[in-house]
Amino acid sequence: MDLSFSPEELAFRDEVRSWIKSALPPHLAAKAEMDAEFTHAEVMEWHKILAGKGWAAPHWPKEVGGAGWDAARRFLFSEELELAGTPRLSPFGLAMVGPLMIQFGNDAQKKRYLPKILSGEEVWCQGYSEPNAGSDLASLALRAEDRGDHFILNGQKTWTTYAQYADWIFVLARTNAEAKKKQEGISFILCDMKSPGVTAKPFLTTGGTPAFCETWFENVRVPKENLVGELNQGWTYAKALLGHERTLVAGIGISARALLRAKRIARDTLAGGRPLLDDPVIRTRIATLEVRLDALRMANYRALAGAKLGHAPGPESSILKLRGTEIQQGCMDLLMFLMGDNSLSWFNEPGVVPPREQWVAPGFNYLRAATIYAGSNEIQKNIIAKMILGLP
Amino acid sequence: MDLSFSPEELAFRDEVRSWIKSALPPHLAAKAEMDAEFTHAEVMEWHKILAGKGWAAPHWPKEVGGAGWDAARRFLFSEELELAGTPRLSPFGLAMVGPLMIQFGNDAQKKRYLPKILSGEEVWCQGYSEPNAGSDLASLALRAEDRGDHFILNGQKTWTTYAQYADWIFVLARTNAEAKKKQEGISFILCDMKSPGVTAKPFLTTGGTPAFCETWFENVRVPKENLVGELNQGWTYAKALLGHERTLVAGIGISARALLRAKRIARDTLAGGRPLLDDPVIRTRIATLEVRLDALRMANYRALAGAKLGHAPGPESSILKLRGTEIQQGCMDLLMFLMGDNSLSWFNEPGVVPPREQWVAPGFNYLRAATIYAGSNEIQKNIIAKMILGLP
Amino acid sequence: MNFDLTEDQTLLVDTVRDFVKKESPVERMRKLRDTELGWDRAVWKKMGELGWLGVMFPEAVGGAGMTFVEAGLIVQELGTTLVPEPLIPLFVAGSALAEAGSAEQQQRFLAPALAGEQSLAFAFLEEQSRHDPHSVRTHAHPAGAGYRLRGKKRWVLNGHAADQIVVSARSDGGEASADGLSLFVIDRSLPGVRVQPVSTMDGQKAAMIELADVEVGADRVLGGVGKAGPLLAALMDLGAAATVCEASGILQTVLWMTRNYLMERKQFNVPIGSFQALQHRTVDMFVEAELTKSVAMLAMIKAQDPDPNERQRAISAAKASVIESGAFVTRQGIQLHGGIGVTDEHDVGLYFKRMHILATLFGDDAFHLARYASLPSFSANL
Amino acid sequence: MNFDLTEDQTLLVDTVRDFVKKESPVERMRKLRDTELGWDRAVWKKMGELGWLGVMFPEAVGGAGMTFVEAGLIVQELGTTLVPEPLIPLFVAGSALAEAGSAEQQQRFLAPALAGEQSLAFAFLEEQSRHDPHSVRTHAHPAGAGYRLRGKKRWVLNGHAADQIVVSARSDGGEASADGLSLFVIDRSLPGVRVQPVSTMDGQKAAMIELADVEVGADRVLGGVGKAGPLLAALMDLGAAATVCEASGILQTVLWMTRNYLMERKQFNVPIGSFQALQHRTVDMFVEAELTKSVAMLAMIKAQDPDPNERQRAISAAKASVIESGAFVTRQGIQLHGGIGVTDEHDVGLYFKRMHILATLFGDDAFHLARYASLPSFSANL
Repeated sequence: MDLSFSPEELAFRDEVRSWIKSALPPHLAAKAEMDAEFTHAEVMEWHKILAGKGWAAPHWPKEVGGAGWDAARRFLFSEELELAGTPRLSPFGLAMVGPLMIQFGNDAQKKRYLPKILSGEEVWCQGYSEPNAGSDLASLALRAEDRGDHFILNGQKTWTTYAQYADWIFVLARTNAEAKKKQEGISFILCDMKSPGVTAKPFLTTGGTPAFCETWFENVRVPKENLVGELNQGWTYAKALLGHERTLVAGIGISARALLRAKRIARDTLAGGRPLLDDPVIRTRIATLEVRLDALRMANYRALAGAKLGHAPGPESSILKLRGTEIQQGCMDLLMFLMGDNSLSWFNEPGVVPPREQWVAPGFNYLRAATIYAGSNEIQKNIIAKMILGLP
Repeated sequence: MDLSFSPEELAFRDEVRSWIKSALPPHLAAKAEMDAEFTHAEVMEWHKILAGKGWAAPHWPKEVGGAGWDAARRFLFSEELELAGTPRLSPFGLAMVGPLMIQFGNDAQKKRYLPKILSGEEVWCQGYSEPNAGSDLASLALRAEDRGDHFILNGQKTWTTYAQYADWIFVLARTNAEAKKKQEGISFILCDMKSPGVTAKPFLTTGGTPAFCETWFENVRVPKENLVGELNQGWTYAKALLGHERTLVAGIGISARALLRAKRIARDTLAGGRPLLDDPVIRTRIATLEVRLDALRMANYRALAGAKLGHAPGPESSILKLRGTEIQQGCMDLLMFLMGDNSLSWFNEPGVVPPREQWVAPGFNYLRAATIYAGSNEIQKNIIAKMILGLP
Repeated sequence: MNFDLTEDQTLLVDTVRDFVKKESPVERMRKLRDTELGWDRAVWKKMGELGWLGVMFPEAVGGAGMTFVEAGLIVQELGTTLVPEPLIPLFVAGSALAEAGSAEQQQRFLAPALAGEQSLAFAFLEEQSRHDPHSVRTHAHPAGAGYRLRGKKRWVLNGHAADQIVVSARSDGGEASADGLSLFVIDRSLPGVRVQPVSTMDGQKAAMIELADVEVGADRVLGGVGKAGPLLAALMDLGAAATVCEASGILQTVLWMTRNYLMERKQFNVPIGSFQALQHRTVDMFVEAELTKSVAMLAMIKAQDPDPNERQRAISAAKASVIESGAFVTRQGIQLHGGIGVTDEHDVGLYFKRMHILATLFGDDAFHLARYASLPSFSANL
Repeated sequence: MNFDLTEDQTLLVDTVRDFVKKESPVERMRKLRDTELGWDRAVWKKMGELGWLGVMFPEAVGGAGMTFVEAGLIVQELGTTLVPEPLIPLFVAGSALAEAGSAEQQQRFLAPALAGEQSLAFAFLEEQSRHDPHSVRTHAHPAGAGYRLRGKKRWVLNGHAADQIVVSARSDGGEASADGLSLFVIDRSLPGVRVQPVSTMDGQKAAMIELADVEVGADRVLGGVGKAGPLLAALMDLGAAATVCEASGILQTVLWMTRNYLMERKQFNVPIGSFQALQHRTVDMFVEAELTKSVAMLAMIKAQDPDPNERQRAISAAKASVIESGAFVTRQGIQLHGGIGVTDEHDVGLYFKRMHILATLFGDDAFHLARYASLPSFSANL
């Protein structure tokens, strides 16, 4: 049993750390320092810098532009990015449709799409959820009618993150309404956002920024070559991807960074003339959360060590999403608490509250979604109850 | 809106308080001071003292020996008893079969049983639960066969509290196995514990004292006159009683006394040379629980004020059991925490830990049952979900 | 002991309920939150005419001569649809005037507000104060027949709009001392008063107010100079009690909004309210909302208790309790709504935001738990 | 980074698993808990022969020359059936000997214990110590060629039976100072050693030990006089790590015991495990039990870390974490068993009790959270 990283791994981490320091443009570093929300343009700017270094999709196989790193290096890499507060790249191309295409797509698709995902030249979004298909995703209604050499799409998707900036969308669509089980009539289809009949309309979340869209499809013509894998097998492909998402959303580095920020705020905020960080009650609150994060980090290490040796992710990885999102929310609660009256603030001009506190309230609101998206925590519990505990 | 008690009510409280002080025998007062568990004999000793004063069943109507007090006086009375730590009287006669008989029994039954319940001459126990009928109480299997002028009982009850000391047991028994709904074939029957074929065998709980029995019925003959109310209507009567139980188990006074004890332990225990009570983290832990109790006390007052004006207990009373039992358990957790290493102790001779700490560990264990008995908290939530929130 | 409303109280509550239903659904607040004022002067005037603004103030100054119980009932009902008019600042600043102001001062500063013609604000928070009303650096120097005020106040609710602002300042004593504090009534148009409007998370507005050597006459001091310590503590409790009442209205609304959504939203071909795990969660929300109703009553009854220990114990208990309950109910309200719950277009997020504001205003849980544990009552009977 | 067990470790765990299954089901602990000793000397001897007792000690003294990782793995497995033999006192007291004892002392005091012929105890708690291993009043006065010990130790695990007891005493420094502390090995038969056996809640035994002017030779001092402060802190961490490992075994057992009960127990004509609210609760238990597995590994790996900050950070995190998880899992274990869960005859209550003992031994959550927050690592990189 061994918790340490090898000297090579540690050297790798140092390399990543110093590269980030030099590569992150000052205006992005400044926003990172105060944990501000990045614009889409800023995210893509950073994407291209990473792509230039060959680090945009380190988890992809080497032959399609990946870095060929093992799980430990991938973990170290992403933890460094998170700790530095760099913009998080859009996962829809790099982490979702890309890997899915690598596994299930044909050669023509790989050649056509993967390079532009990697370079950031084409931006993707995801069309899964529908207004009436949330937790019960398999009941989705977007129809794809077979018209010989093409499909005609009709219907609506929602929660299509940053669809307003996307060049492409991948959708789950119903291609067989007669299938016995509703999961069996679903296909995985790629659609050009510029196709006539596609409309994406952003809506605000409670966090105050327009991250999500509703996207309508009205008689949208999609060539058959845009079908990934086999007809009516889309559900299987999508499910294969869900496991990956679990580890994506644990956000250990993000929470670690939030706790660091919490301590800095606590150090810089005086009450009764003493820093909050000296107050035993407040120290205990912070430590309680940090200890929870330590435990989750160990769970993440275990999942990682398993993956490194080629094991399938075991049950221990299923808790990452559940607990990771709770801790992320706990961090926001803690930050708001530490800010005291300053936590009343909302999109004021700079100077009203210290820079470090300026973006807390939007995050506090936005992160309520963490326990809802990527399969709500209730759905996760249903899955664990059935799949791991074998309850009826 | 008015939270104060009237001068008459306050005078009444003072009267009760000073009477308890003078009437509680010193050996019981000593046990009360350290919150020791009382023996059955000690409980009955105190029952008889209260009966002598006419205060054994103040909630009964005056004509059958009650005190004729309104809800406020009853609350003040029971709070004083709890705060003084007096033995809790067995509820099975006074709070359960007695009131049920008063409401549904015939005159002969009232004349035969009530006076001896009141005086403590006859001790009762309750035969509801069975090994296979816990949360699903209505599926009970104890058979009562009709043999003309008597029933023959066959079956088993469990959780028959203090059956080993009881003279009588009231049971829910199945008198019609053919009834369409299982609730409709159940009758409420009184049975002499000395009847041939009745066997009660105590078993230990995790608290280490034998409070409960399993009770077997083997061809037990019970005269028909022991049927309360109508045949096959027992479920209705039992349900009518369940509402009363909710307020019985909130235990506001018990928790208030536990918090007082917690503070005394915290005052008397030094860490690093300072009383624990001066430690802000510990003060916060205690205050957190006390504030929860304050909120519940207000909820109890509201239920009470409603009852005083003749209202039916509203939804606010349904939370008393849920939250009250959680707080009781929280108090035990707090006491164990404050005791530190002394919380390792278990039934040692006096002197190993201070008297006040001696009975905490058994209570810590025993009170795990509080969220299970009298309708588990999960069952309570089912009921609230259906009856109050109207969820499907 | 009696928690039934009197006939007058029932009538009052019915009127307010009717108002929020017919004239101030959440939609009104949505429209106002993007405006500079954030609330509506016409509605304010109407509230004055209905007697709501003056409900807890003496008849001599145009009030209804009732108590904070009635004020709390109004605030509780207004909370159900997030009515944005600044009643809480009025009740707190107004109480300063009613308690310590002269008859002349009350007529001059309070009466127009109670009539709905003006509005008030209460400026007591400073950068270092961390919920402590006695932590005041703003200084009041004697100057001529009056005083010269210098300092910065933060997060003054309705400070962006108030005609008169009650301000705390120190002429003596250390930074956190209860001694040496005074209350002044500042006109926003006085030279040296610099008001920076700021937005709050709930869509309302407040102000950062700088007092740069503001000269005020002796006629603008409330009560004796240096004697306002106890009154400031009492005002803090009154404000805290009001937040508890409003939170109670919020929690009831979120509970039933969520319950209704569970009945309506179908997944897997059934209403999601048929899933036991969600049912039990909703019951947990119910328990918290019911307890909050109870502590709101506690807060109403005790907010003006003359015994400081009795008052502070009740208010701190109520505030600490409602912060815990409010966080749970509004968070679960969002969670049970799922995706739609985090859209700006759905109301539940607005309640979540307002609940956070109420939790923070007039002391957070750490403040109130610490205060609760420092009261004589906490160590009594040991 | 690698958490897979080596071949040797796998073999070890398999052997222990086989033992608990075949030779030490909970029933054995039930029988022993009513006896004076509370455990079984024959089993102890066998554990010595199997090499478990010496697993983490040098080969020179009869150990297996492995590390605390292996000791932790054994303790974790033994926790699954509440095996009552005193391994934790042995590992802690034994480590004192291994770290600070001379070769002669190790042969004399440690070797017989590792062989399963004797048992050890570690006496460090006193009335005032509240989890702090440096809070010591027991005094060691130089007397002739040795020392005279005077003081009272409390809650000495296995103190009722141990042949040799490692005792902390102070020859210098204030009550809570880390300086001036020494460790002595006391034979229970020495004049002035008064041992009062006491019962612990989990059915085990400990002792209150009074040292009434006990004369000990210099050959019974471990390491330099007055230098034991850092070692005492390390022993505390080792003990805490062991409790975390045992708790992990307990939580796994309670989780699956509860899950099996939910499958088996029928109410309303279905297994109660089909109720979603209970399913989700069981999932919550699963999450806590899995996290505890993780922190147990953390504790195993870091228990002997030479860097005190690194060690204390990991151990305090693990202990605080397992106390929270353990309370939840064992409480819900009982709750989901319903009535039967509070009977003495059902095992779940025994696990609940043992979990409390483990939570309290070697520092409770308040202690470890406070310590965690006082470490340099907590304030690093700010």
